[in-house]
Amino acid sequence: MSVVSLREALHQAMDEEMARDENVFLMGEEVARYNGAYKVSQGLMAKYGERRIIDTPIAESGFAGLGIGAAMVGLRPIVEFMTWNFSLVAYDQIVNNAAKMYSMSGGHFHVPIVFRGPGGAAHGLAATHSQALESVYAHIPGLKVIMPSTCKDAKGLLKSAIRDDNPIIFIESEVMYGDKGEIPDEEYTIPIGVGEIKKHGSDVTLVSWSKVLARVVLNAVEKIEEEMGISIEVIDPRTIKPMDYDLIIGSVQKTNRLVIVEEGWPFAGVGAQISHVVTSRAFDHLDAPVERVTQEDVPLPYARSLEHASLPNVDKIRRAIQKVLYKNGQE
Amino acid sequence: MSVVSLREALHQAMDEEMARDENVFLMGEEVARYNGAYKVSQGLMAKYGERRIIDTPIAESGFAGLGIGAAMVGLRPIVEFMTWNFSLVAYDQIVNNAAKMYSMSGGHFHVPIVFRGPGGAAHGLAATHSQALESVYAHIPGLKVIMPSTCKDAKGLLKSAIRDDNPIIFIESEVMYGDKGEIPDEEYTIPIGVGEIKKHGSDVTLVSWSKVLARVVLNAVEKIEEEMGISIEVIDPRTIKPMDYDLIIGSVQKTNRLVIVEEGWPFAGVGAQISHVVTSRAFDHLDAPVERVTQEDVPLPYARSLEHASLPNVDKIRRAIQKVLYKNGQE
Amino acid sequence: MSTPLGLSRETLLRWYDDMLLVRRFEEKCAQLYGMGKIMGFCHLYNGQEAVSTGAIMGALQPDDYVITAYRDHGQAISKGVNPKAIMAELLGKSTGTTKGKGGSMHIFDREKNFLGGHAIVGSHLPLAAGFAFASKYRKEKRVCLCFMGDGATNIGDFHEALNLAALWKLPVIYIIENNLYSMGTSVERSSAVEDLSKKALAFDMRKEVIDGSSVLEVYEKVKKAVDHARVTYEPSLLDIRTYRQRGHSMSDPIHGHYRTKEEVEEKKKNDPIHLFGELLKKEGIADESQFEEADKRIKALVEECVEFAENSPEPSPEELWKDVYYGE
Amino acid sequence: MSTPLGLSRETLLRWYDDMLLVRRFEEKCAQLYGMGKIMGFCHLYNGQEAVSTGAIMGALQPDDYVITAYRDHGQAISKGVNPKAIMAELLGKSTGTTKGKGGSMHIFDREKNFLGGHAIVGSHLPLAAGFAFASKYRKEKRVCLCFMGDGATNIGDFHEALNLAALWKLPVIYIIENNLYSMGTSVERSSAVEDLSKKALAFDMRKEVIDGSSVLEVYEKVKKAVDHARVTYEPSLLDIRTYRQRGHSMSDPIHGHYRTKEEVEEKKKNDPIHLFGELLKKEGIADESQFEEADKRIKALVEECVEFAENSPEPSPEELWKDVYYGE
Ligand SMILES: Cc1ncc(C[n+]2csc(CCOP(=O)(O)OP(=O)(O)O)c2C)c(N)n1
Ligand SMILES: Cc1ncc(C[n+]2csc(CCOP(=O)(O)OP(=O)(O)O)c2C)c(N)n1
Ligand SMILES: [Mg+2]
Ligand SMILES: [Mg+2]
Repeated sequence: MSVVSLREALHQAMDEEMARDENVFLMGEEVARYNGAYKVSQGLMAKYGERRIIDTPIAESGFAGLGIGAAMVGLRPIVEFMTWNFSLVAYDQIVNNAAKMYSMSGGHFHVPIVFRGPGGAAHGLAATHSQALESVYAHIPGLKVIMPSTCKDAKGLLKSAIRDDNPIIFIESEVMYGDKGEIPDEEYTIPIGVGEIKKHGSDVTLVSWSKVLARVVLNAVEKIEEEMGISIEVIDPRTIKPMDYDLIIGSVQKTNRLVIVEEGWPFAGVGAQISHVVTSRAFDHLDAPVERVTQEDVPLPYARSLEHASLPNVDKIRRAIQKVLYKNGQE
Repeated sequence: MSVVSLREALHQAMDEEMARDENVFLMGEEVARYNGAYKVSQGLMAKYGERRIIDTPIAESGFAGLGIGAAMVGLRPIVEFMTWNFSLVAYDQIVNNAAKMYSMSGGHFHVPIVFRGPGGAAHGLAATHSQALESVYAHIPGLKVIMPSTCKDAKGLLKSAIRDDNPIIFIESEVMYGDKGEIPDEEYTIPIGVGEIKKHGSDVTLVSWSKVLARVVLNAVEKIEEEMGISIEVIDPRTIKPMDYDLIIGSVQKTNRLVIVEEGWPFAGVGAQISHVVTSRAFDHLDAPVERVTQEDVPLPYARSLEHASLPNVDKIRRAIQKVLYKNGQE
Repeated sequence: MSTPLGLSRETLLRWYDDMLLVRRFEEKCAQLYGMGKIMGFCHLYNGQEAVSTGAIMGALQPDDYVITAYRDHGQAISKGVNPKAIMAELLGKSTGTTKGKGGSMHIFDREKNFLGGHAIVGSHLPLAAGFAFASKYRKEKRVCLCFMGDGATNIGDFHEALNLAALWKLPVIYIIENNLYSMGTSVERSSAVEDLSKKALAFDMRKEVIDGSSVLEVYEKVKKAVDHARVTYEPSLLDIRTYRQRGHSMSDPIHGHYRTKEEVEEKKKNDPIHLFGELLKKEGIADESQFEEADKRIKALVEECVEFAENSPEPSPEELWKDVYYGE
Repeated sequence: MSTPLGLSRETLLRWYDDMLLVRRFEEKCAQLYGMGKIMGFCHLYNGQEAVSTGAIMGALQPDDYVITAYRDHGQAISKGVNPKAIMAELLGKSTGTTKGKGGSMHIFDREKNFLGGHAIVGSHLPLAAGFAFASKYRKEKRVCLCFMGDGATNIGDFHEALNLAALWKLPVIYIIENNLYSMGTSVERSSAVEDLSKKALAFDMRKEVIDGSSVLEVYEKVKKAVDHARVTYEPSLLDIRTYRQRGHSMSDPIHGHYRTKEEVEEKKKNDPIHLFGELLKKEGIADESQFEEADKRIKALVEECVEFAENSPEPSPEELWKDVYYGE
């Protein structure tokens, strides 16, 4: 085991896969000479040259589409969006070309491509620069969506994503790039579509992912467990699509209660999907309706106090857990 | 009462609102000289001239953004997308500019604009031209999403949409443009956010909207009621966001069962949101988990048999109803 | 005996056959569409045949890439895609080019390096840059021909794709099939410049205006662009002036608010097949009887296509779940 | 006594003050950002002051529209937005231009016709065409100045917006603040044409290259474009050559892999405020002592802004739910 930052873990994954396969290349704004807006690609240009580490103009639709074309004829592009907010100008390319190509071409052309970059809110970036967009990608058949919450998962899942033959939406967190964690010294991958129980518990199942799991949920649970004298089971699906429903349902069959905490907006968010499927498959096991904690249904404001009030936080999580346990906060 | 086609109902709404307010104008591909790709704007150019009925180049992002700008300074644009599939190249404009402007500008600039056009599948248009995209718009705070299923609702809701001071996603159905229905002779509007009980029933609540309600569900229910000897309550929310949860929950408190039929894809679709909210607010009233009938989670194929198999149909609806009633189809 | 551009008699006749095949194929499509056997949107190529034949059959090598928009039957046939498979696709059969998944607007053939068939206007232009990028990345000499309509030059992806192609010197030739209209909107009502080749100036890109009614001129000038791209990796923008003899798609009128019957009739005098036939006769390469023979032969071939399609099986129900995720 | 361009002494000194205010304001922002009082992304305008002052304070009328990208403090100040409210916004206070909703990248002021502050590169260009469209629709004479960076000229919305503006003759002036870099990428590594004014050729649009270190040249040439637009409704594309003296945003280095310390030092010799000051002295319009007095006065004003911002209340919690849907 060695301890690395999330930035380093992602860097290692790209470095190892580029060394392993000549067809893998990285393309995006500032990824080469600038070494990445968030330094995830630091040093890769020096090592692989400007043929394989490529700075692009500000033209997300253009270079996303160029990557899709290159993937159709056998290359394996990694397309970095400086942040996922900027992917919206390339939404048509991802939804209509990347996701549908294999099916629409009747199997003639598949698209082994990874779109990656940071998603969600940082601090004070306001509405256009703080979006958690997993739902609008997971909704689209043909895409897989991955959102790791640890350095180990990030490296292992990014390697699997680069080796996968389908278009992958890989969403990181910019505020976590500096966060450290242990990763194995030997080479490893982590399978797409397999969740993990982060902490065993018996009274409530809590499902969360990415930054809100790492930064909010995991800090909150022990505190809440002590306060309420309960034990919480925490699950990180790690992959949003395909979702590891079995793992969640197995846990709910034991705890009989489910809380989902996500950074995205509530309406037709990923949590709504999990809530529906788990409720329909574990209906008789649920002692309370599934509770969701999401970002409030408003564009995220700049001011720190409003930003905090809009995002999931400990208080909201506590209230949700109290609710599924039918415990009144005042008691 | 007079009987008109959906095309005519939408046309009347635009015509009346343009006559009423000089600031209303219509912009889109082929809306003027060609009289509309689907003839919804037939005759409007002749009546209002090319100043107010405007043919655009194929540049959805450009003219959607131009419309948003015009709305910010007081005009009230109606932007027609030839079909909603083509709105994906304008997704950033709608999500980041239209939806967030009022909030991001701290109330300085609101955006009274209607984006309208046909959505969903027609016949044999294949994957890129058959998308039911309500979920990826309803997910975004700041937008309202309207999907009428009758001529009366279409006219009344489009008039309300044009008068509303917020960005509106108004999704029609191209295969229904010729469908006829009764509308009042006197002027009327229909409020945004208010659903309607299409048919009273006592055993199951069925929620559906737009084409799949008008073309599939309403034809299926009587048949299924007879076959199964049950009575079905059918609800048309008419507006997707804000969703009229109270109406649905009121019905579920009576029927204790809910089936949602939608044309969109399953993962994080609108039905998942309805299922989650109704389940959490009417948990003790539900005798069975909510069932959803959706398009299969694949890009829609061209071949008629595959297209039919992928979309919601009577068999799927029957199975869903059997499921919530715990009746085995074989019995 | 000297022949035009020193091309062999066989070559010239093969081109004539190709143009005629496309024409007869499209006429048959119109018939079948009327009979309800072809569904959805179907955009015919009548009048533009010299473009696909001259540019693809004439100027390309088999391993070069071709990508186009939804008006794609002509380019597919000229690239060697089996017309039987195309017809089967239009009828939604399992023997179709995409097994009935894509239909008329989405013809694909990996073996023939025909990469679609794309229905979102302009969205295929960046893909074309990607094929060219891959060719250069692998140090191959393959080039890509990317066809688009005049209307596609007004959308953002046109700007982004051409800038990337010129900036990175990618071997892609962007061909505007300028048939003067996007649906019912004329070029001067949709583009700030009527001379669409001027759009290359924003990228210092090689450009040329070409008469699309002459298969020989199309061949000659596209070949120049292709050879240039093979050697220098530099892209070109070619504005090929042509004309759509039918309505935009099967549901649209041939003439109407946007163009007169007279205009259509006038333009039809420049029918590329007719002009090429006259030239071949003038040059003594073929005579009327050979054209009649060719027409019989090709009509029979088209009938075979229909027969093949009609007799092919529907896709099996499981097909719905195939080709969604690769390797699953 | 003759003055440059026959402008009044008062006008020239007002412009000097405006440029100096922007400079001092930005320097203060850098300080406050370092202290953690300003959050998120903050893009400073140092070195580009002659552009906003000459183009906006110089060439515009109060009811003309201005829209720009996220590097927006300078344009806002030159358009008359209260610097106290801007500073309060940066500190996330309820007295800020957008009540703490938008922050540095999203300054808005309806009364001053300042329409943002936009953070998605290129996405505000179509909005600008919309303001101009509304002006023409209402038969007003208002024009719109739309500022963008050099990097924004490579994205699709640039192409779509300029085509619509030229095609429909909309009174909008698109101003490229060409500071040679988009973050760490130089113009020649991101655009196929290094002379960005050439991009106007794709739209037959009026164009001009302007020295952005001279507030007088900026004023004179932007004024020409504005007057032209007022009379003819015709748009222009102006390529104003300027330089960003600081890093792209607060978290970026001033120089690094993409430009050398020497280059920055060299460019700073063309500092627009310094050059304008020298000119005013040469022309005998002002002397050193007046500049010192001005500097004192403006530093005091900036301190007032900070004080106002510091002493302003946080937004109330209910504010979160306001301004989401109008009239609700
Ligand atoms: C982004 C987008 N907008 C609109 C459409 C609808 N549409 C299909 S074809 C067409 C006209 C295209 O004209 P042109 O590019 O000149 O090609 P042509 O049909 O003349 O071959 C339009 C508007 C679309 N498919 N994609
Ligand atoms: C669509 C989009 N892509 C990427 C970004 C991230 N980004 C913000 S500013 C910037 C550089 C812009 O450079 P330029 O247009 O020259 O303006 P300048 O910063 O030099 O004023 C980038 C890439 C963005 N905001 N929007
Ligand atoms: Mg055309
Ligand atoms: Mg710049």
